[in-house]
Amino acid sequence: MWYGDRVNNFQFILILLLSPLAQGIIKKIKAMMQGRVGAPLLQPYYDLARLFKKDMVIPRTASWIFHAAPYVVFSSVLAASMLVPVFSAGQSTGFLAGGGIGVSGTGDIIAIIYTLALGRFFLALGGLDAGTAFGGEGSSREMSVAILVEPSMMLAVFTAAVASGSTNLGVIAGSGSVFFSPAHVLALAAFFVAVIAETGRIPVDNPDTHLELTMIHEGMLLEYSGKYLAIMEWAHYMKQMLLFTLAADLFFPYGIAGAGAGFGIAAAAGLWAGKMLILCFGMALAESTRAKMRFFQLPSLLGAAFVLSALSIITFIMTGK
Amino acid sequence: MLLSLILIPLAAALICLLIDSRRVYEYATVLSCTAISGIALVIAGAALSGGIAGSPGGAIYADALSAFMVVVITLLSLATSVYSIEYMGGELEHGHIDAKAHRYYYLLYNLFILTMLLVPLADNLAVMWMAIEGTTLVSALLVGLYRKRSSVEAAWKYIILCTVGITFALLGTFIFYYASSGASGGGRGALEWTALLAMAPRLNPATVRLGFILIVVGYGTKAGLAPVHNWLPDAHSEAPTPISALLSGILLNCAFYGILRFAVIARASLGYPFVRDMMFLFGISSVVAASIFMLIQRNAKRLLAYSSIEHMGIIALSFGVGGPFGFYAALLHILNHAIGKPLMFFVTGRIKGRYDTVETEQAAGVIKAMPLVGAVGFIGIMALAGAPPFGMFVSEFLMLKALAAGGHWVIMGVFLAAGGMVFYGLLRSFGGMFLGAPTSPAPVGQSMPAHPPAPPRIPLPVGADVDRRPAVRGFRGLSSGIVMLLMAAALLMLGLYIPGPLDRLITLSAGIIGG
Amino acid sequence: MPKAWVVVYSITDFITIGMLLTVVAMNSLKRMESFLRAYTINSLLLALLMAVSAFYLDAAHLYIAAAVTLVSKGVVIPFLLKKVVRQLKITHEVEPNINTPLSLVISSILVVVVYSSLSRGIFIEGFTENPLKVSISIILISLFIMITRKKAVTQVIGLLLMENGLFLAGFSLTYGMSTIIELGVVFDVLMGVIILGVFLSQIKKTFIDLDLDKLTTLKG
Amino acid sequence: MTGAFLRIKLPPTFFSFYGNLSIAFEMETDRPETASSKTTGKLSSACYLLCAAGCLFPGLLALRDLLLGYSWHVSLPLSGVLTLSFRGGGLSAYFVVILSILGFCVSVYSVGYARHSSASWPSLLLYGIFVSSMYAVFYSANIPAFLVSWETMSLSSYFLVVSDTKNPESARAGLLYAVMTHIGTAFIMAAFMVMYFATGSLEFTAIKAGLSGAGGLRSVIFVLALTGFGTKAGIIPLHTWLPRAHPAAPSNVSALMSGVMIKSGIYGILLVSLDILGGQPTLWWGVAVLSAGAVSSVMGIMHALMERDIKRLLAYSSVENVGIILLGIGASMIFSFNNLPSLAGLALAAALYHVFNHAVFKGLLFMGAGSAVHATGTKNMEEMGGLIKRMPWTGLFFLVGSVAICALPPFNGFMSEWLTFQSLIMGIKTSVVLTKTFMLLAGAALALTGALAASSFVKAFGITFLGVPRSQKAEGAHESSASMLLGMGILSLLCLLLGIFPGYMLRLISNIPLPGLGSLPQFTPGAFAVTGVASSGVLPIVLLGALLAGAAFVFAFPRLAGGRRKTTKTDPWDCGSRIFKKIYKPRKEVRIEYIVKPFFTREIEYRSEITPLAEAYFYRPFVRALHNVAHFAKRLQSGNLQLYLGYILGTLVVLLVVWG
Repeated sequence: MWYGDRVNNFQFILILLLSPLAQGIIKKIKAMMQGRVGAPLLQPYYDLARLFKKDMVIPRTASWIFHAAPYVVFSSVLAASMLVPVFSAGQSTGFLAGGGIGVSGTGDIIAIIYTLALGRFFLALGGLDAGTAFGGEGSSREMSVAILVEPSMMLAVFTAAVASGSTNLGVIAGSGSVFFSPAHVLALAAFFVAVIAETGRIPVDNPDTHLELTMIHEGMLLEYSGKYLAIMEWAHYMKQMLLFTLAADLFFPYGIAGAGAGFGIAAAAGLWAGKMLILCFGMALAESTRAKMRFFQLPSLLGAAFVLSALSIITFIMTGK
Repeated sequence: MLLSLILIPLAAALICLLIDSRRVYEYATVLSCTAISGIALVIAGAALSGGIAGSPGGAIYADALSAFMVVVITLLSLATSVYSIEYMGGELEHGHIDAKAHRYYYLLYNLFILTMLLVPLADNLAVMWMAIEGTTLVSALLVGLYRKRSSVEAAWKYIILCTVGITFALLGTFIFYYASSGASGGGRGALEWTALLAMAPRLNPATVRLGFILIVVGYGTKAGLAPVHNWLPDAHSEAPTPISALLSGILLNCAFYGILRFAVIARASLGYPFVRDMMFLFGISSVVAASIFMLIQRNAKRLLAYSSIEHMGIIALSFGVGGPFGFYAALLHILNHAIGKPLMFFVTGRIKGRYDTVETEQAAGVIKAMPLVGAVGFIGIMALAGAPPFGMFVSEFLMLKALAAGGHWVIMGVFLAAGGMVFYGLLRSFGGMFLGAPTSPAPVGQSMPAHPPAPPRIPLPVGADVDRRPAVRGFRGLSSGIVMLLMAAALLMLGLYIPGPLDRLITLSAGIIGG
Repeated sequence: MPKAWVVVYSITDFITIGMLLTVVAMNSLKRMESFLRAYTINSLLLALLMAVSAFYLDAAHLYIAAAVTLVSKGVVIPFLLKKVVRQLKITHEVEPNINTPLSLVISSILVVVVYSSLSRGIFIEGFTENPLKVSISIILISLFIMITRKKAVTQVIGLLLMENGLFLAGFSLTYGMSTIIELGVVFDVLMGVIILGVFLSQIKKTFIDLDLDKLTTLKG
Repeated sequence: MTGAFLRIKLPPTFFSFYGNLSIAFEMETDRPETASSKTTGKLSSACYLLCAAGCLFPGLLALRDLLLGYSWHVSLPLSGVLTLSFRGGGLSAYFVVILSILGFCVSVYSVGYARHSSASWPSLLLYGIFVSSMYAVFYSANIPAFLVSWETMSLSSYFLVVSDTKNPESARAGLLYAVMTHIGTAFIMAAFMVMYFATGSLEFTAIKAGLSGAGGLRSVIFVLALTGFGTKAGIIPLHTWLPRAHPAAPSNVSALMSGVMIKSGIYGILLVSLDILGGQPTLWWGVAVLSAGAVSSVMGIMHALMERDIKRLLAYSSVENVGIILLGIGASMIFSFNNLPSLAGLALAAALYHVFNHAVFKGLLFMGAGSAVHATGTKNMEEMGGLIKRMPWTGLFFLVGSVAICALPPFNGFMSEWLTFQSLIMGIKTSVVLTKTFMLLAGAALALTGALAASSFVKAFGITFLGVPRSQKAEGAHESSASMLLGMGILSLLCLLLGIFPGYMLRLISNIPLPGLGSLPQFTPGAFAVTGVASSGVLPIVLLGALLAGAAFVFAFPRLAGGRRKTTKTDPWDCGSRIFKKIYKPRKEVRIEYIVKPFFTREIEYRSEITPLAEAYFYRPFVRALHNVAHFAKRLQSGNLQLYLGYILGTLVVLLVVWG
């Protein structure tokens, strides 16, 4: 169908636009679980709009890195989302696929993870740039967490990649060959912990607090205000949704549309929205039932994630599925 | 022609004995060394064109191998004589020796050269023995020149050990003679090397074996092969630095030359494996012993002495492994060592002049204080450690090649391991001396320490009119600097390029050794 | 084999064994004077051996060699050494490194080693066999004496004893190779003794004592 | 024909050396003790420019050789016993290109760098020798030529390391380096000797032909060569010299050492195991290389993370990157063994690509670090800080290098690591269980290094360049000179270009005649894809476009939305700690980050256990044992004359008993 390709190219816009909503949904669910009414679902949008309009206060000690960081962070997340098949793993194009060179699919998972790492790199630099204690602390913690999170994520992805024979998300999502083997369950568990850490959620980080000694992500953003803070927050929402989408693509690839199926695309988009809801719910549930861990206990949790991911791929090797 | 090689140093020695003018005997020595160097080159040229100077059976005689040794001896003696003038002059001016000892030095120096030259020129093996014994006697006096406790001790040990050793060598020579008389049907035997070689296949192997063992132990003592090397570090560390250079650079080679000549006969008689095993045994034990002692040695001159033991071991190994490459390597290594080791002794001497010590931990920053000496010294160390692109690398590489071709893996492994230790020992000690901030009390740029002359150990002869002016005028350190630079350049050249005539001379000599 | 040779063998054997005995005996001599005397006897025996052989072989050059030996080793060198010993006022050897009985045992072991290792087909005819074995034994035992004794003078005497052994070997193996060479060797030995004498006095001057235990500053 | 090549190729490589020689001596002669440093500076600039020019020609020619598949061979019979022969094209041309690029940039950089430091004439001379000898190593075509060039390279770099005589540490670092490399050379020599034994030839081509039948000997050669070259490459546990020598050397030299010299170890491994031994590896060769790579990469970067000395950090990061390169090589060997030529080619291409990339960004980083060290006079990052305001360009270039070395897109490091990942993942997919397991471990190691590297370099860049100055010197730092910036700028640009046009690089690599490389798929210039067993691809240039577009979007978005906003500059908020500014001095705040925080304390404990592993359990006991032996042996030379006489007697008696 003629419009199928176009849709494939622009599915990232869903993530761009809907990611604040996902954040709102999570907050809402959490509030409901805690017996509160909570903020409106669209509150993140209001926040962003408000921040975009505000004046900025820039620390005198900051250099151009401080200014560049929000743009790099945002664009890296955006570029990564362009690589992800949100609901359609079209055969031919994909905005960033190697389509022109005869490879199917939408984007390469390693490229996605490393593109996200580019954002994190600059996020940490932005935190360091003002030369303040809390910014630097946040940055170093962020990078320390990443040391264990990124490899677990990579290994979890390996499992899926090896199973389908490609690191291309389009192929992985489109293959659907292996569902819920033991290896996949382990990989999913590892990936989930990684997503928690990456999105700065309890028990790794507390997104709702600015309590000085516990924050990671917020610590890095401490000196940001106005437009830059808005960009950073938006990027963060997008990253969250992107990771959810990744999880869906990797471990629940049911119903992702193939190339140019008109009705298929609509159905796939719906399915995707459903998966997102489930994941948001899971996240809120996890956050509500756990307590924030002390920072130095984190290595054991994240290490467990790494071991899980390693186990998953070993299991895959041993069982062959 | 050959006779002049003997007569010129003798004449120079007479001048030293008779004319008490510092200028005269210094120049006489340098001139004599220049003259014999020229003659040596002519002889080498003759040897290249296939001629043999002198006649076999005559008193003196020179084939290619002799010519090669003569060239090595004379050229190095020339370099050392130039260096001596500056160095011994400094010793005199600082009162480390008196004027009499200074003259005495040059007298003995010429005699020393004379005896050493006689070694390769003698066809008669007993004459060769006498010459080698002569070198011991003369050089012992040179080692003890300072009349200090330690130098007397070193000289005493040197003379006793070497005389004992050389006694065995003479016994071995007798036994070879006996073997030859047996081979010629109980009649008169022969002591001429050429004659012995001719009848080698008919010699009684058991007799030759006994003789060769005695020869190796005997001359090996003098050549500094472990485990009979013990005089060497003492004598080298206590002798005046130019003499240490001669001891290391030529004397050891002369003694080894003695072994070489006998080994050729022994190989022709006994076959290859026996000689090889003997050489391997002494060679590898020298290399290993030296490398172990070099690890922790802190006296630069002793360190260099142990390095000489290592290099004699390498020469023995190369000779033992045999084949054209092995012999070629042995001879090339003799040449390289005769350049590299004296060079390092010269460097040490200059350092001693500046810092008044050869203890490696008491001096530092040579390369800052005396850039040329430091740079040349580094080249010397690298060369001694067998690193390319210096001469020793080529000879060691050839030896390794020969070892590999023969499949002597154990020897090669031990050698390479020891090489690492040697490198460490050299670089640690000398590196510590060369690098860092200069420690000397003397200000930079002044080549001699500013302390007042030490009181002479022995009272000056009454009324001796001491000429304390340096014989070589101009910039102090210039002549020795030029000599050292030339030697370093030679090391570099030998590492990259071996001139055709030299190559042919070594090939011819290797042919003689190979029989 | 002519009968005369048998006589020669027995006489030479007798003399050489005598030389060996003096050397072995020196292991137990501690007075410097008797030590020196034993050396003189040894040298005289050597000269006698040469003379006897010269007589039987009817070789004029051996007479010369015998005479040279007699003069140099039997007279001149002992005289020089005696002078040195008197000058330096040495009367007794200090306690040797190894005690006398053990020294004797080791000496005999050395003899056994030499005899066993030299009986493997080296000799073509009988004449040289015993003198050579004895001479090498003498050399080794002399070296051993040098090892056990601590005085510098005894070292020199030990060295000279080795030379005697060497002469014996040279003589028995070569019937006196050639006079020139022999003279040269003798000259070398004399030079050696003179130089050693120089050093002896030097050691005396610089070290006060001629005890070799003091000569251990250079090590490692 | 060869004569023509000789004229073309060899002179440029050696004329930098000769140029240096002449100029250096000229400088020496007309320089009294306190010469006008201006003349010295000019002459040294001339030297370095000459070196840069000298690097240009061989680089271009090698590029041409590589693209057109030319090769050349020159024999220099120096004497009857020593013939040096050299060759070009193929693998050596590839490394020559790398060396030329880095040599050019570093030389340009050195013009400015040396003007401010007290460069003496020997170090100028040695620099020329060093560069030339590296060329000679890559050109070598027979054993003597290789050994001569190799040792010349090692020794000249040793002298460059110790050339900073003011620093007492440099002499010790140099000693360690020289001894380690000498021991390494001994292994290499042994390997070559086994080759000679097996084939009777010293020429690599003849050896290659002769060795095809040799069975067990091939493994012996491989082990010896891996040990020897591994020492130079800095494989753990043979790396001990590396983190000491690199910081001690002047920064321009460290850039060359880390960028190219340690790659000569990689070159040697490739030369021996893939070229000379003919690319028929046994399984365990690949496993050994792969394991070495995994250990080196993870341990290397973990050490780097804990460093405060910026140059040591970079040095450890070099260990890591060598590990990554070895992962590719090892994987390639395993694939070759399993008869998977296209995968073998892929893995090898990844390794070669990473060799190139690492040379570029590590050279860049060392130069940037050199500028920073130069400007502040300290190598301790904690005494720097805030440099980006004082030296903005240097900061930018260092940032580019940091991003590239962390394998972040769209820079070059990402491309080669992506390829490595691809080959490892495809390895896990292959049928052999053992292979799978090792590939998995290697993949896990590579995954671990990614985030660790990012963490290290966030620290390296952040602490050094961002924040506020933490020392007087850092406060007074100023921007580097133009030539230094030019040198770094070129490499920065290369980091980007190599990242977004990987296809060109792979086309270049596919021209190298090593097993498997010929079967690499044809790549389009901007794209990057793997097909066959696996299929995936990236379009780095589009990725770059996406990044730019995203940034443009978010830049334009608020402006489109309208409204005027004001930007105020003020003191940082820092959770109000500025109120207590008198108590929290900036310096103190930074120290908190490293010492007080429990997490980091824990990490220090954990890693301090691995830091000296190789040294504590291998080198130190070994050295101690050696010293004990030496001290014991000293007693054998007790000074006792009787003892020495005893040795003579003993030797004689033993020989008589044994042989008499």
